[in-house]
Amino acid sequence: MSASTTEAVAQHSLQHHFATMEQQRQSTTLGMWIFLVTEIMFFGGLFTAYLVYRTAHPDVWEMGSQHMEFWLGTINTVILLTSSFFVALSVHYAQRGMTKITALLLFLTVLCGIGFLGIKAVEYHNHYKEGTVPGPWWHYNQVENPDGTTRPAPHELQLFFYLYFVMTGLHALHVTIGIVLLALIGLWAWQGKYTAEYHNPVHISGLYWHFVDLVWIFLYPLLYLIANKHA
Amino acid sequence: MSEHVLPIRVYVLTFIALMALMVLTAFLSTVPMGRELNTVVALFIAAIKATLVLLFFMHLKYENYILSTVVFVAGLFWLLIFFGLTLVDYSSRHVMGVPGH
Amino acid sequence: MLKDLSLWPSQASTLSGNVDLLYIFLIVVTGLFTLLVFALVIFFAYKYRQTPDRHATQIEGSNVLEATWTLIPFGIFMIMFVWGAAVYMHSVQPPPNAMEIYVVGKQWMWKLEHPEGVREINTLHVPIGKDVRLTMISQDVIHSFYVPAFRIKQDVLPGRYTTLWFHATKTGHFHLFCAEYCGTLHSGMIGEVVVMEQNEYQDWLAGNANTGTMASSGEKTFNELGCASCHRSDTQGRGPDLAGIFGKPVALDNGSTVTADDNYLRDSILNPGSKVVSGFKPIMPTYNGIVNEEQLLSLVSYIKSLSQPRQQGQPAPAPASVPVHTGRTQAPSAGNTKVK
Amino acid sequence: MATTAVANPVERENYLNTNYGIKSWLLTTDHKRIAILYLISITLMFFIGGFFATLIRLELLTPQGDLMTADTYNKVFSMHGIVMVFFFLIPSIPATLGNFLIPMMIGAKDLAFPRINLLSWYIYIVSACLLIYVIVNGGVDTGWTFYTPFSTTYSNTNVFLAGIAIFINGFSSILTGLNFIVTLHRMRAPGMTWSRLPLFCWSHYATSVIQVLGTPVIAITLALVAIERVWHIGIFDPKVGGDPVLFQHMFWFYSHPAVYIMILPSMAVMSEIITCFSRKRIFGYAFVALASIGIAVIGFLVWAHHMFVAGISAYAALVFSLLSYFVAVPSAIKVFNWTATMYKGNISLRTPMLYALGFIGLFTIGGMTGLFLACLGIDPHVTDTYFVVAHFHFIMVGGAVMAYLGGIHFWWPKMTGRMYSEIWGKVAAFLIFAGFNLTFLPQFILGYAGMPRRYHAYVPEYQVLNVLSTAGASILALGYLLPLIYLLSSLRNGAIAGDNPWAAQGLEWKTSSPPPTFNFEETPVVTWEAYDYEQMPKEVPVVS
Repeated sequence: MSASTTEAVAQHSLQHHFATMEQQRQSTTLGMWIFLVTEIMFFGGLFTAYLVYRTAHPDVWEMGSQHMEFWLGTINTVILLTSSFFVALSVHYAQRGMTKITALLLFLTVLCGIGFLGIKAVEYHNHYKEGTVPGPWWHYNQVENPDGTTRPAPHELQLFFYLYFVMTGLHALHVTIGIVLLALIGLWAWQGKYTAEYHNPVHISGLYWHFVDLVWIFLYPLLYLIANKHA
Repeated sequence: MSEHVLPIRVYVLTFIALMALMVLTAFLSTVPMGRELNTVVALFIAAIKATLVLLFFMHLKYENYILSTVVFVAGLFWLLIFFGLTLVDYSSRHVMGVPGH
Repeated sequence: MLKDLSLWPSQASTLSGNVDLLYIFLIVVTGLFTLLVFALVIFFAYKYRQTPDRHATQIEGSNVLEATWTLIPFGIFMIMFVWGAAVYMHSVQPPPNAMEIYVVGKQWMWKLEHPEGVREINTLHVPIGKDVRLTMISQDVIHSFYVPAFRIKQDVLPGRYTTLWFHATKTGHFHLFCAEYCGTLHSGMIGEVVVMEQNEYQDWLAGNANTGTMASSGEKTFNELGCASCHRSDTQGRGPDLAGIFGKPVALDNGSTVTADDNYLRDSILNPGSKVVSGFKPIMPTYNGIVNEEQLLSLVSYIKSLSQPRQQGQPAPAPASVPVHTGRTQAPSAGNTKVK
Repeated sequence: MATTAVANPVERENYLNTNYGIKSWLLTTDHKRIAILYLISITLMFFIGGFFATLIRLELLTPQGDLMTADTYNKVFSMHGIVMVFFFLIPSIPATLGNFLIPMMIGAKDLAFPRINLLSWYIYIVSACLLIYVIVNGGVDTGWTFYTPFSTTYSNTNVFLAGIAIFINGFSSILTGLNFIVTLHRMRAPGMTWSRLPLFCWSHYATSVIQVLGTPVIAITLALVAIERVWHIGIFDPKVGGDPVLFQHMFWFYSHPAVYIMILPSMAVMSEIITCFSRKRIFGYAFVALASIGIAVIGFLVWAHHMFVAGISAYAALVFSLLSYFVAVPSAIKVFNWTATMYKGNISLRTPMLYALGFIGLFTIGGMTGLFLACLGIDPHVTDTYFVVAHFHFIMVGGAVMAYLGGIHFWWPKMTGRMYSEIWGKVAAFLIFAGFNLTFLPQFILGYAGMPRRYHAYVPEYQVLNVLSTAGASILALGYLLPLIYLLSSLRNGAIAGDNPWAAQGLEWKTSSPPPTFNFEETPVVTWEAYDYEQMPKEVPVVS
């Protein structure tokens, strides 16, 4: 940390109670990681519920998963992984001080996020038409047997869909927050607020977006891939 | 600065690996291996993908202090406590202390 | 007011003595520790009170002492744990052949039913010197069945049977409380357990004319709902034959096996699409909303009776008077009900 | 005593007089001012909660339940619990004393994220206002535990809004914890190594870990309850195969560790007070520090001991009972170390020390009775009775509130620059100790005799003990009102305290009282161990 000149350049970005830029950078990064841990526990409550009911009713979970649209889920996975790639690149260019490229990559990420939400909305609409939205909108009461007869749907199917909507809904909320956040950071990057010395906001918002991606990496197999397609 | 600037190549390779793993997991979900194995395989691949994102996209491998890793691992550890001890109850309900036995 | 003062609950079950002994052990041990801490604090505060001519002696610590007051309490804790666990394991395992009583909790009353068919509200008559097992369920929120004199308590859940058992050792009237907060009249959801001599109990049972045993009213419901048209003993049945299945393992169509206990039978009636018996088509309709908890209990009781050799309730279903009780106040044997 | 306040000689610039006006407070990012804001709002919530407690004790004076209706009573005890747990106890010591002191104890200018610190106070205020709105609009009658399906389906009160209020409040707690962790890692002054850190900071670190890891779970759990109320279906609903006991798992996963959010900061205060008034270094520094961390970790493994009769499996009950005994060990270690710290000290029984000794006694009783509840043989009989009520009040009031008051008295001269009346301080400490014991000791007997908790009316044989309890509560109430009066009056009439009225050793005493905005004229360099009382005056001076 001998570069006292670069620190002088970035002096206006150093908050009064920190001694050095490095201390500030490490503090905000650590703060973000701790925040992500709270997010793990936040989703953790839902994953616990998923685990409990899935172990109790594996058949019902398979049945529910068959209502997921495999291709839409897969496309959304591609979109989110790609967006994470863009964000990683944007941080890279921010580190090198090429903030215009940073901004462009962040805007691309925002587009990905919007696309993701759009596809999610299509899926929700399909579930609505199908009657598999729990609550007053639920009218999926008969399941067809392989031989064409029907039987009453096991009522735990509503648990599956309830968890599906709460988990993906909470995730979509995080995506929305991420979109707003990255749009703002992108705008500020475009305006040249960040430099090679001071770009930590890009870095920590990036961490947030990656976390949103991480959650989806687990939601995708847990919701879309457990259908027994070979029975 | 003490920040580590990774070459773009690292990100590209990570991205390719992620895509490949995604195709793999989507494909494997159609291969009959039995309910348990299918789930375990899918979660295993998800864990690899997550690790790649954490190490390379989120720079955990390159942070110059290990604190972030400790923090994140602590989060996972607590999540496992939550899962594990809850399941202690649910998985044993039919072993002991159920009505009539 | 003073003559009613209650400092210790009466001991009226085989469990009471065990719990009290353990309780006294804990009081003595923790009391000694507490006294030790109090005595030391007071002694030090006096002995080392501030005086102008003394310096405090700086002491860094002592690993020996730390180890001592880590290991000794830990050892004592383990004694408490093991003893407590022993008392507990005994208290959660009902002896086989206990007489069975069915409990339905609802806001804000206890409905109790004897296998002989006698029903009571908020009062439970039981014989002294017999093992009694309660199979309990709630119609609405969580309640808790608590008899302090027996030292027993168990939450009564909606959607799942829980059990409790006791062996009364003293005749008399004992409090029955709801111990899990359940809404407005939670504190009014109280009653009493009346422990009687065994012959008095038999007289009491006989003196309360009733509509037949629980199993027989279960059989009635069974026939009225047309269950028998599928669940038949001949091979034509579209559903599994229920004779002898209670307590036995049942193979399901997904390859797993469950034990046909109270909870499984109840689930199968309300949620038939969930656990389908292997070899049968999943065609059974749901009876969710059609039968209430008391009917479910009598159905379970009936199916149970099919597994008990030579002791089925007989009489052909009396088609005229159908005892479908939907209301709360259908309390037979008025003499026993006591609403506070 | 200080009859003539020294006519303020030209006051040094400090955090209180650096600027004036409402705006300078509401937009401040100074951790000390935010601590004062928290202190005021928390005190208000304490007296709201205390008002409900008074109503409960008055109602229970007679067995018939004749003071208010059953519905009103149910709302009253629910609001008492919710206000006291979420809006007083959990933020109490960390948000006031912790906020004020941690940066000063480690030689920092402020917390790592001053604006987030202010944000957390605003979040607290928003949630508190929402809760007060709920109270005014008829309250909520689920108890602070929100057990389903009563809360989701059967209650006719404002469960949704109350749940949202606690949900929001959780973020205030999370942000405080996050801020403390980062501050303790990144903001320590040169030379302030982890092994020189005051135990106050160690305990707060452990507290913050719980806040960060536990609070999100209660947030999502209450959010699920709120959604279930709107949607009329949810994962805890037995009608669709949901398990109400799962709610209890998720609730207690946070709410048991939350007890340690309340008690660990109290232990933090204890270590500071006892060393200062014994003029001694702490006995077994490393063990006390590690015991804090041990409590934070093991505290997460024991939650289902609240559920032994709730319908969990017998096997799970065994596991959780065993683990519950583990968590008692570090607490015992702490008590023994504090006691040993007094050995061969030079002890002065000033007001903060009286509270500290009261804490040791009451916390010991509270902890010991916890062993009864961890014991599988006894818990089924006493759970959900007044035994439990007495036990957790010994921990939360006898422990946490005693320590809170002790801490306020100890650092009052630092925060305000003034001394309070020592005589009134001692009177209040005795009243609180006596009143507390008279209130809650009879409840142990009541509980074992079988009186269930949350009863609006009860059977007559429990009356005598209830009357005793109410008598104690009135003494306790008086005891709590006194400090409010003499502390406030000290602001005007109290003697000028000076920088270090107790000749205490921590870094916070090495700056002026009240401290300047950035705490220290220049960043201190630490070269000494914590509680190095060898170098300090051998007795506590008397300021008047």
